[in-house]
Amino acid sequence: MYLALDSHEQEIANAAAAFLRAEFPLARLHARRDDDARLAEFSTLGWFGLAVAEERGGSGLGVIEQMLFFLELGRVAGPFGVLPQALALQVAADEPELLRALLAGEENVALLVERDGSGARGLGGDNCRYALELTAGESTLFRLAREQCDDVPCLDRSVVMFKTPASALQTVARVTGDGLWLRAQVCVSAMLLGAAASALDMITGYAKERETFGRPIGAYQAVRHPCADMAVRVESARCQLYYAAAALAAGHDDAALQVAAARLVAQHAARANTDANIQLHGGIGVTDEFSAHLLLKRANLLWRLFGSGRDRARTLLQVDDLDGAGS
Amino acid sequence: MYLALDSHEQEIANAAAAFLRAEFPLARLHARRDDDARLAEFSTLGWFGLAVAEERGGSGLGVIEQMLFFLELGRVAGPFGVLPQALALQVAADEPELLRALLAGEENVALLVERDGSGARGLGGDNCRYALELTAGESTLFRLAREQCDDVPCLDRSVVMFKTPASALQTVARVTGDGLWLRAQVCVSAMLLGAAASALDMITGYAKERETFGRPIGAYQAVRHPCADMAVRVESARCQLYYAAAALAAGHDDAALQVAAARLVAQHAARANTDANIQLHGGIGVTDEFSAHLLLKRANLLWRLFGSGRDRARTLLQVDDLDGAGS
Amino acid sequence: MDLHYSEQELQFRARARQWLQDNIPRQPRPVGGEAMAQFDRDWQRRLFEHGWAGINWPEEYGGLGLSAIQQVIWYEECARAGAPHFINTTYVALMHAGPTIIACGTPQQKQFHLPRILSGESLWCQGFSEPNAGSDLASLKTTGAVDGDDLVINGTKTWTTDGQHADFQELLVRTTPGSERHRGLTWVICDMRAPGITVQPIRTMLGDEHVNTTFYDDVRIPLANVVGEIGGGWRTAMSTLGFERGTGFIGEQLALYERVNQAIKLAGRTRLEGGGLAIDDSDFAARLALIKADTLAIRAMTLAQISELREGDNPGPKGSMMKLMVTGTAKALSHLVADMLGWEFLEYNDNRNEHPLTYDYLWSWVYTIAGGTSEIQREIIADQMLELPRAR
Amino acid sequence: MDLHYSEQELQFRARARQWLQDNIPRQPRPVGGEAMAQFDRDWQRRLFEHGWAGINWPEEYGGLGLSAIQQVIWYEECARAGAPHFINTTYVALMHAGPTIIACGTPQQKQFHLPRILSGESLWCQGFSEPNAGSDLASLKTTGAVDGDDLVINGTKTWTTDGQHADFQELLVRTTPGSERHRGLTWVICDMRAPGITVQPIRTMLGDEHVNTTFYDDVRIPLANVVGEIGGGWRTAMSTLGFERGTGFIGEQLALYERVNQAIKLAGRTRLEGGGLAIDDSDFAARLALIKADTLAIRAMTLAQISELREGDNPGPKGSMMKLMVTGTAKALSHLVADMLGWEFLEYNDNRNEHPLTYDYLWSWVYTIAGGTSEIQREIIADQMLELPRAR
Repeated sequence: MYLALDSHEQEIANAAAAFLRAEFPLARLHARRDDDARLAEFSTLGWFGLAVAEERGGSGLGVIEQMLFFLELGRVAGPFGVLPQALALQVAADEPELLRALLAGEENVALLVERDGSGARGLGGDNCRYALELTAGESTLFRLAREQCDDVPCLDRSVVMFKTPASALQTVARVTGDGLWLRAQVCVSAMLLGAAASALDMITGYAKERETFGRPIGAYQAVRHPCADMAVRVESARCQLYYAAAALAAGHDDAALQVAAARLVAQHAARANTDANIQLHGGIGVTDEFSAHLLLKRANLLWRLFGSGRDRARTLLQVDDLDGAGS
Repeated sequence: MYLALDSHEQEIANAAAAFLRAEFPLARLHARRDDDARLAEFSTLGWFGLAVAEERGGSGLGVIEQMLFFLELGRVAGPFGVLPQALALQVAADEPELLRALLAGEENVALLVERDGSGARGLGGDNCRYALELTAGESTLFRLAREQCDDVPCLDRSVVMFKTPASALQTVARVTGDGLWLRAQVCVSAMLLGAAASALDMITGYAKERETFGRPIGAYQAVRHPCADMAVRVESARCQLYYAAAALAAGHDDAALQVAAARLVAQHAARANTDANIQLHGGIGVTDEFSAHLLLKRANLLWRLFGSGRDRARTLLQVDDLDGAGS
Repeated sequence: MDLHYSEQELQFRARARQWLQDNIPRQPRPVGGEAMAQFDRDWQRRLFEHGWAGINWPEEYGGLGLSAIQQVIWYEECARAGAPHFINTTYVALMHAGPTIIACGTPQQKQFHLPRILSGESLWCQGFSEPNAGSDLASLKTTGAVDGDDLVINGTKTWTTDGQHADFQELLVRTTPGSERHRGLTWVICDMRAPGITVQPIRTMLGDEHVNTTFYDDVRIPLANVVGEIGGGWRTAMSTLGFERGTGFIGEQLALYERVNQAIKLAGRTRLEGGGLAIDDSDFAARLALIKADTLAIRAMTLAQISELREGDNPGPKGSMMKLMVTGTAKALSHLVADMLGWEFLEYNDNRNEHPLTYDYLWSWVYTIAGGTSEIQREIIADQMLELPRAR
Repeated sequence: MDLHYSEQELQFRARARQWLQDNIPRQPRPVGGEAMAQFDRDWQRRLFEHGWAGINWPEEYGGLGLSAIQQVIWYEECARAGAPHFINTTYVALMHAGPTIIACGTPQQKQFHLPRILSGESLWCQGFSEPNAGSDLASLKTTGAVDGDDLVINGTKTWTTDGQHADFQELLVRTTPGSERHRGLTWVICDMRAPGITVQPIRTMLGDEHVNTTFYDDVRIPLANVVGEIGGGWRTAMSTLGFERGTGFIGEQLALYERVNQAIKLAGRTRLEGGGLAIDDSDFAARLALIKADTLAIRAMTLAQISELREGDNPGPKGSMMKLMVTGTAKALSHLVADMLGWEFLEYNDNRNEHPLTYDYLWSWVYTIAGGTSEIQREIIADQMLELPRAR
């Protein structure tokens, strides 16, 4: 029983952090919003294929490493397209040519976030010729006629949102079961936690420098105590996310429960921390040129993904054994 | 349009405050719990009959004056029996002998808080030979065979709780309509506000005196800011309660709406303030000899009275005109 | 207590209602730019021409000298009619600069500026906050040096709302070099077209550009533009505190009221993922009911303040309580709406007219920060109302 | 990361489970009085006689020297079996006084006290807090004057949990007259039966009398009872900080876990006024789900701390985070139960066994205050973890 990063895991996390902070720092979103065009950069370093088997061209790692990567991605509100691209690889596992193109970043994947008989709403740029839909029971990869879609404005301006008619979607591959769904929940939880942690870092840095009434604002309890609460949210969400990823990796019976808990606490942390980060900054917090709002807007998008709170509540409100899968 | 106390109303409030603080200070509950035996003292000064017509032996005043009185009663967690006694007068209006005995405090009234086919739960001491039940549609006064009842322990130790079999209750008088129900809501809201205001006074007094780490605790934002929030809750609940009582007195169409709002904000203030008062006091706040818990326990009892939040939500979630009854 | 309106008040309400019904603009207010400012000027001119300008100004200065309750009636009727909101580009002129000049201005200043404000000819902006003096005004650093008959201004002001549209600015500068805190400040009328002024828009996270940073590079202002005394700027700035007698948040209150009712209607037609209506969901219903109750309480607070405040009283802590209630309730409301709506809530193109609910959500942070953060409001209440010991 | 238990750990769990199943007392623990203390002594004696005492003590001092994870397994099995909770009258002796003597005691002190603690013969209480030094220990005023071979103690301690049952007390006094803050304090073993000691129970709002005020009137304590150095009491008191390696809240965590599951079952059978089950109500379900998720997160925090903390690390800020999470979640839970239940919740006769839910509700305030208020925990996190500038 060891719920901390081993040296290999720490290396992955460090590498992800180094790459993302250098190439996709949060502040990039003020100057340019070309994330969609830069997805291939993730391919070069093998980030898409972290959890794809080595014989299929991936790194042969698992959900723990994916979680660590998406946590770092979340910190910088990194390119959203990485998420559907990485998840689609699991659906396309038996389509060698498509798998290769996806791993290479030659083909890109949008994420469908709602769909009915008449069409769907998706997230992803012009370059997406595929679209992924995840549900608790099955995951489907579609061929997408992106040119038939209409873009709609999105609160998170680093993400392109579009509406597509049903006719623009053709099923390419499908897998059943909740495995990918749970993995996706872990990845989204990690991105939410990344946003929450980034918000904490932003305000604690500012609180040490900014002065008002002759003192750094970090010396006021009106700032110190909310910051402490933010830190508690980050720490509790981090530990639970680690546990959930490890439980999923180990195939524990209570993995779905642990993942639901991880999602809920990460979501709660992201909401509360991206909110408090703006408030505690005061005036500068609401300006466009400052980065606080970028985290809030990304978190807003993330917490709408993959199912409502009702499903999670149902999963969580089953009485479980005291020591979970631990006995 | 004048939403403040006129000189006459101020006099009533002052008189109630003077009487209650002298005769029934909150701290009395540490030494003795004989509130039930002292109800007649309210009769002598005419407090029961505030809203009873003068020709029937009352003061001929209305719900505004009752509200002011019960607000002061709430501050000291005054004798609970005053509430059913005062409300029962409205049900017994056409029973001259009973009315006289109630006004004189010769007969006392318990309050039934839940009832089904097999019996009821009531609040009131051994001396109660009557019991009052209020619902949104009708109010009933019963003759109570108190000797057939079994006392059960009550969290608020200044109140006697009992269970009675159905056979111990015999209907004496009944009135229909929601008039008394709304009046009762105003009185309970006033008592809740009194508890909230008393909690605020208690902690601000302590915060000026108690020192820690070399400063009065009232100099710390961790104390100052929650106190400010407590003050806002008291002020908003006070203003809304004034409005609701005045709207009920004036027979406005939106009186039920205003009363529901008054109850909700007063309840919210009582919960939050009696809670924060204990927390901000630190260790002394949880001791029996200190008075903070008395307010919490009384508030707990009060916020269970007269209907669930669901009913109030339904009343409040009707779209109303922008200027209410004001045009 | 008495909730009845007098005959005179009822007549006033009827007259206001009729006039508004006949005169409110049929076009929506543009969301920004010069067109927006022109819209506000036009509406103010119309009010002026029909005798409705300056409802809270004394009659001797061209106002209507209405009682506080008549003012409330006026704003209620404006809200009911859907008239342009009075918090617009004329706001600083009518609600702050004008009253300051009335309280402390010279006859010449009054004669020149007051009619232009009432008629909508002059728009004003505020020049108090600085990049390193937001909530802490007493630490401001922009200097004014006396040079002959002029003050020469150098420095930077920020959060200048609508500065790009304003003709004049109420400017607070430090005229005594080395002075500290509230001493040595001067309140002066700054012509926004004077050479040396640069107005730079600050884009907010809402995507709009209503606030600005204003830079002063050797800007010369005639000494005749000083309002009050040189070095007495703090007293001048405080002179308007007692001017509003509990009506300071009436516009906010009415707008919130309207938004709450809209949200209740929205909850009555929004289906949640499970298929049920949001209004039948106990979580949403409980949250919305408390918001509605708080909104009614805010209205009652306004009426109580009007009734209780005496002329010249400093509404300070009561105003702080109102601001906490209004902005806190508005935040709870817009976050509830965000929770209730699905992906359509995420559609936002920076245009408040097209995506009002998402705009209101983003605005909720501006609301709890601008004009004194919630943290500062709590300090004011702790100091002035609860009289707790000060740490500062 | 690896959630698997080793073969050795699994065997340990099986052995613990079997023993507990055969040995836990069949009677519930009395709620107070000497009967309660005797129950605790008996259980500790049983643990001792069967080789289960001192699971976190080094083997050389008679303990089991278990790894942190084995300790967690032991406590989990205790919880599963319904064994007496380890936070009882033996707690201070086993978890604080014993470890302090191990770290700083003389051979004689170790030889006398450690076996008596392990066997349940000696119960201990703490004597740190004072009426005017609750969270601010460094301002304590109780004095110890050296007089021959004795320290003569005068003053008052408060919040002495189970002081009426204790044989010994870990007592922190000021031995250097006029010394300030952390300097000049001494940590001494106080015999609770020494002449001059008066223990006065403090009744709490829960109706129990577990805490006390302790008065010292010329109480003589041999200098041989000083642990560590005279004037070095602060260092002695701090010496146990690194003793627990992330397991400090394991008892709380497991008890909370059990309570949450009980509340979920309760919600599954409690009908609300409208007739529906509480668990089907979206408001209660959402609140309960977050509480459950936080409870799982607290368990994960324990496991992560055990894995991450190195021997001798100060768990300070992590312990503060745990305390905020545990006490905050416990408060949310007991308030939810209070909201869910009707009038039966109001039945309370001061007996925690008979009215556990109402007791837990009242306890929630003790929980967020005792052992360092939530406000103090936030200060520790702000200082030690976030390294924010200090105001103090």
